[in-house]
Amino acid sequence: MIGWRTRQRVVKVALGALTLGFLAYQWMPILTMGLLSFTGPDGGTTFPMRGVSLHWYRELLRVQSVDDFKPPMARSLALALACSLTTAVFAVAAAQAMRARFRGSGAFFYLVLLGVMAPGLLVGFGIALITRVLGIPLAWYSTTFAVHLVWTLPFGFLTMLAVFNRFDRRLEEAGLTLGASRLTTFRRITLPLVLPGVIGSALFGFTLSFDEFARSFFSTGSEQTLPLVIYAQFDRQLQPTLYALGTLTTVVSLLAVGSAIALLRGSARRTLTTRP
Amino acid sequence: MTSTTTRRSLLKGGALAAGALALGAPARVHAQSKELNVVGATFNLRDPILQEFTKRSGIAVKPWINPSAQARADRIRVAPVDNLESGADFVKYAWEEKLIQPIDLSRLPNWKRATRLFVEGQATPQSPLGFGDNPGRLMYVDKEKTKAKYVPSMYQFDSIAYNPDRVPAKENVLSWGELFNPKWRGKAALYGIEWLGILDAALGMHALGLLKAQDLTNLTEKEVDTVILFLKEKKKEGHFRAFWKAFGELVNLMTANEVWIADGWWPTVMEVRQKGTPCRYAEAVEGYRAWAVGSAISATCKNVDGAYEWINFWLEGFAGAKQAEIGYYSPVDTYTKYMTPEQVRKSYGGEGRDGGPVERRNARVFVWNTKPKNQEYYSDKWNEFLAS
Amino acid sequence: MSTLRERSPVAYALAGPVTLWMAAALVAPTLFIVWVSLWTTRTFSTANPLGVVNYVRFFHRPAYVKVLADTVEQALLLMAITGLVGYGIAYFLAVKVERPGVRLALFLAFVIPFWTSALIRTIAWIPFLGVGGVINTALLALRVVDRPVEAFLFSRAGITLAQVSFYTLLAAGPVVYTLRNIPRSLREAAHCLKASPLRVFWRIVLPLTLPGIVIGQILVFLNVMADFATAQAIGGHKLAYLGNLVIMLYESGQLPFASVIAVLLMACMLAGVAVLLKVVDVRRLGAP
Amino acid sequence: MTAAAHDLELRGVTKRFGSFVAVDDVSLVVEKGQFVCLLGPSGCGKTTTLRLIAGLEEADAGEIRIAGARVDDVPPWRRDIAMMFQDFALFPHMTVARQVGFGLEMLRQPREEIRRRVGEILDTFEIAGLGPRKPDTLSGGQKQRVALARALITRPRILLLDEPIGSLDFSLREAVMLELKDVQRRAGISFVWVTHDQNEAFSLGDRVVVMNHARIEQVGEPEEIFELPRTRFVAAFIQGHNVFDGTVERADATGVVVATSAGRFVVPLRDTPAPAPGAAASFSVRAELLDERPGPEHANRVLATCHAVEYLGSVRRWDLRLADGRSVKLERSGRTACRLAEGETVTLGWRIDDTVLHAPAEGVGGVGGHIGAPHVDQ
Repeated sequence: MIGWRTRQRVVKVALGALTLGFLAYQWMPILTMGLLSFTGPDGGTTFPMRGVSLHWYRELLRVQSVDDFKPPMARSLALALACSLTTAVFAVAAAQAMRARFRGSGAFFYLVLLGVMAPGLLVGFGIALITRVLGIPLAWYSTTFAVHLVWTLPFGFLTMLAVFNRFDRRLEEAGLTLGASRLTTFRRITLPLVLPGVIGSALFGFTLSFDEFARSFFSTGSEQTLPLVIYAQFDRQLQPTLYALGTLTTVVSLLAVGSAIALLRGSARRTLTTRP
Repeated sequence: MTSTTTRRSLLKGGALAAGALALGAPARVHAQSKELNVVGATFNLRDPILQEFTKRSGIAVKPWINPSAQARADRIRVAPVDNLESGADFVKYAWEEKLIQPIDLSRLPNWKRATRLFVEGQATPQSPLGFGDNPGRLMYVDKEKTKAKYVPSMYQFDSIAYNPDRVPAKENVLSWGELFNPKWRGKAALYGIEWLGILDAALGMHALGLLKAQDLTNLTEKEVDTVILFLKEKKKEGHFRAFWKAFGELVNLMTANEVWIADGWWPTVMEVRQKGTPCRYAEAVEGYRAWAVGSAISATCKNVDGAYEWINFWLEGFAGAKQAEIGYYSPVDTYTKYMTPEQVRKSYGGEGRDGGPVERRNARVFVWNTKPKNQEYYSDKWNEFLAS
Repeated sequence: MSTLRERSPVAYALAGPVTLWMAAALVAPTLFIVWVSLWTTRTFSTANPLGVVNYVRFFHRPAYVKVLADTVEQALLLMAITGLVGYGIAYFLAVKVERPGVRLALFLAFVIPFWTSALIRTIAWIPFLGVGGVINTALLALRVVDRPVEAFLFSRAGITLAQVSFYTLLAAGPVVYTLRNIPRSLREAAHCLKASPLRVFWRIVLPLTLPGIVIGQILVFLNVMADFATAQAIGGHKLAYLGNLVIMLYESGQLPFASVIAVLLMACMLAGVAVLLKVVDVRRLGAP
Repeated sequence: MTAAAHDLELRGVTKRFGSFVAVDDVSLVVEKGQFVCLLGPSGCGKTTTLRLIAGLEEADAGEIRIAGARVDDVPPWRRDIAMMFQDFALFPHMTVARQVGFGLEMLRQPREEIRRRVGEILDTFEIAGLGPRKPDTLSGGQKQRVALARALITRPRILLLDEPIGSLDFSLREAVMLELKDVQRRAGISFVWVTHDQNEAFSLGDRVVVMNHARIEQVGEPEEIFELPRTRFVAAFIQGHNVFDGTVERADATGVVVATSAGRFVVPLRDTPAPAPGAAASFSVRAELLDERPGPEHANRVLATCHAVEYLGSVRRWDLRLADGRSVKLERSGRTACRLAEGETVTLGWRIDDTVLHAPAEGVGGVGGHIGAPHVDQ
């Protein structure tokens, strides 16, 4: 019978292979996109690749009024950041409220989850009609933001439920007995401990808002968000400018994360290594 | 039926709370506002056209672009819209839903120069009747043809697009039945919108003698059943590689050699060729499936004069020439002012362009893109096909 | 007793803004959808007589019911795949990786692709899975196949492949959190009570991560049921799930019937979540 | 495997975490039914040693034998041991009854047998009523008993306890200590108990192992440790010892004369070899053996000024300062007549025989301790 230590190592290697294998699987389309973003001026968004050039990056940066991705990208980024922060704050508030099991918290749980359940297109259409009747102008920063949060909050909320689920209340009780008020205990003990979950919720808020287009279909004014502009590209040529944009977004994300890690080297290490 | 009554009937029937909209509705006469809300798609609200219009009229265009024709029409319900760029099928829908108001053709001097296809519905008395939502017959409100639901500004003919290396075609002539030739199993693609997919299938079955239908664009329930049965068999055989719903999807399918034969139109063929994959636009034996996109004026239009100026601009010729560059035709012949004779020969004359000169095409329009009356039945059966 | 007393009024203050926001931006349009689903004529008018004719139309057609079944089936398939793969990844990240730097790097490596627009990534799947795509080129080069495999793209398999890549993280995330909440001494105590690693996993680790698993499954279930973009782009419009039906029917001007599909989709989702909550009621926090 | 084999034997066991040596060349023997306490400051390697015995850590060098058989490659769940954790590590999702029976379930005992033995052991620990309860509803004392029952039900040869009563409140500790001692004697199982509290070690342990910086400083019965601390560390670590550092003037059969900054003292030479003159040496004398009115037998004397007085109920303790500023403790029983006031100077004396010479620091194999432990998992 092979030694139990070897079996442990085999399990570790197997799970490691699964993780790295899946990571590669996750990055393959991104690398394909990256490769095709350097195709020649006659190249398309599929193989075979025709020539190699920076044509599409230049095309992306050249200002065009209707097909220009930059303003919608800026709007989508701003919207995603706002959604990210609001999702994190509301998710923690909602999860914290759930911990108090207030009357109606069961129904509240389903209310928040309804955001994911209601199909996006019709929710957007419904919101657009209602705001039309109420005379509220449609704009990407108001009506679209409201609808986006409805979609991103449930994800943040469920993440916080997972984090609070096996949360060790004695740590908070320790804080209280040491004379900290409920608020200080929350701020100094609870929050740091659930920080990974809060970051997770914020990431959800950002990613899901940045990609959302079903709900934005109707809820935007004439200034549209990035996904809508990309979706409209289907009607004309699908240019590799899309891939150039995608590759740039990935590179920028890598740089942003790299610098964030460098900045937070101290605290990030501390937060993630605190063993409960 | 004056425009005010249309707006009032919209209030009564259309808007959610009549009171609120009445509040929102502007006074009849107002200053020439410097903005025009235009709803359209990426293939007509193109950069050079918008910039030229603003340069000439001083009116800034606020475009709302969406690939979904239904969403474009419904935009009028939820936001301020002045002009709606739409095909004849969705103009019919918008008119029935009282979302648009009649256009006084007398305010459009250039419309007098429209080709016969758009005045009589037939290019010549002998050419086929052109079943379906034929703009030439559908667009006029009154018998005297002085009022129109919309004014076509560009039109196109769908036919069979094929990869000549894979699919042989004598003198570039193919029948719609070729789309269902078992030799191209797994390499064919049809239109993914249910009523247009069924229309393609009907054209093919008609060509193969498998369907006797009085009007291919408005099939009876029994006729729809036979078409769907046929499509289900083809699907079981794995005949269709994919369906497409937008220009970009079809181009990708053909460029990537996923598909060798599909119903397509000249701009897609040009794009596929430019991406380096051989592609040709066949002359359809039975005739073309045509469609015309034009401008309608929204019932809640706040800048009616601006809206007319926008339509006149499209008929004036500059836009026609610009759209000709990417392969679309203009119903009025004012484009010649902005194109060299050589450019005119290459686009309208059919030189170096599959399918011959525009007159020959106008005369061979077999059907127009149409939204059938029994839309529900089409959707039910199409879903049956998807679920099979 | 924690930072919030049981049933304390503060809870209402915390839950208040979320409830208001949801009521305004979600409940109102949802009620609108339900109302529209009861309209009996096709024309868009507020004075439409109400009735269940559209619901009858749905259940009268076996094909529509089959689409509903296919959608639930796809959701369950995805829940299984992402559940297993997700748990494996979560276990590796939370337990097997010792150095926190490596764990952080891996976590970010997983998250970064999601910061690129999902639409662009979906488009990128076609040159990845297509006939002339990366995978087929590799398979041909390695002589694994002699003809390119067509089943990767424009098929249920293609959709599943893409959805696994999009949603596995949703299943893994919550499990990582619950795994990290399990003190190491629990595992060691079980070892000292004659339990082998496998039995420790079955009897101690798995039960304690159940809440995380259930939350992950809820996330995946809701996402797959609501997903229409992947099925459309990678399914080649050849097959439909409820999400696609909503769009198809909306785009052919049948808003009332599209709303029926939407209402039924919501009902399925509510039922699914209710069932998952029976496994572990994640609403009762702290309780094992 | 002869019956006479020791229950537990460690030979030259070493464990490193990266560059930090947690356990350095430790050898130890535990006889059948013995109650051994590992005593030492936090970070001295006592818990790591316990975890090595349990198999939760893998030794880098040396051998561990249970009942004579080597267990280095045997995983914890196949060693004839059980372990109690500092935080009890009760399974939150199992009822008391279920988790007490967990060990037997793992041994695939028949269900009926498990139910019987669980009932029995819950009775013996007077926690029968807690069967259906979940751990987070129990008090500290109840948790402690459940953890003990859960460990003992598998009838292990050796029970390892990692500061098991550390988290109990003071009043409960005394009772639990007696109870555990009684259980150990009745069950005949050998205990290895890790603690940093010398009272626990001395009152419970048949033998006490003092550890420091990953090595064993001394092994012996409680009196031996208390009376004759072998090294300077042991003397300093055990409460109630005054430690003096100096250099050897001369050493002969009668004793050793050590010169310190507070004067010269004579220390008897017991079994340790005579140190060479000029070598550094340290010795200690217990606080209660000092006398503020030295008689002829108190040969060693020193002048000291009283600095502070502490009254601890059963003991009264004075803190005095010598000429060189060194602090010395004097202890008497609570009701002693001795009254020393602050600031009062007195001559302290003690018998030569009450002085204990320490073995030189490197006396016990290997190099001195390691400072600044970056990662301690004790």
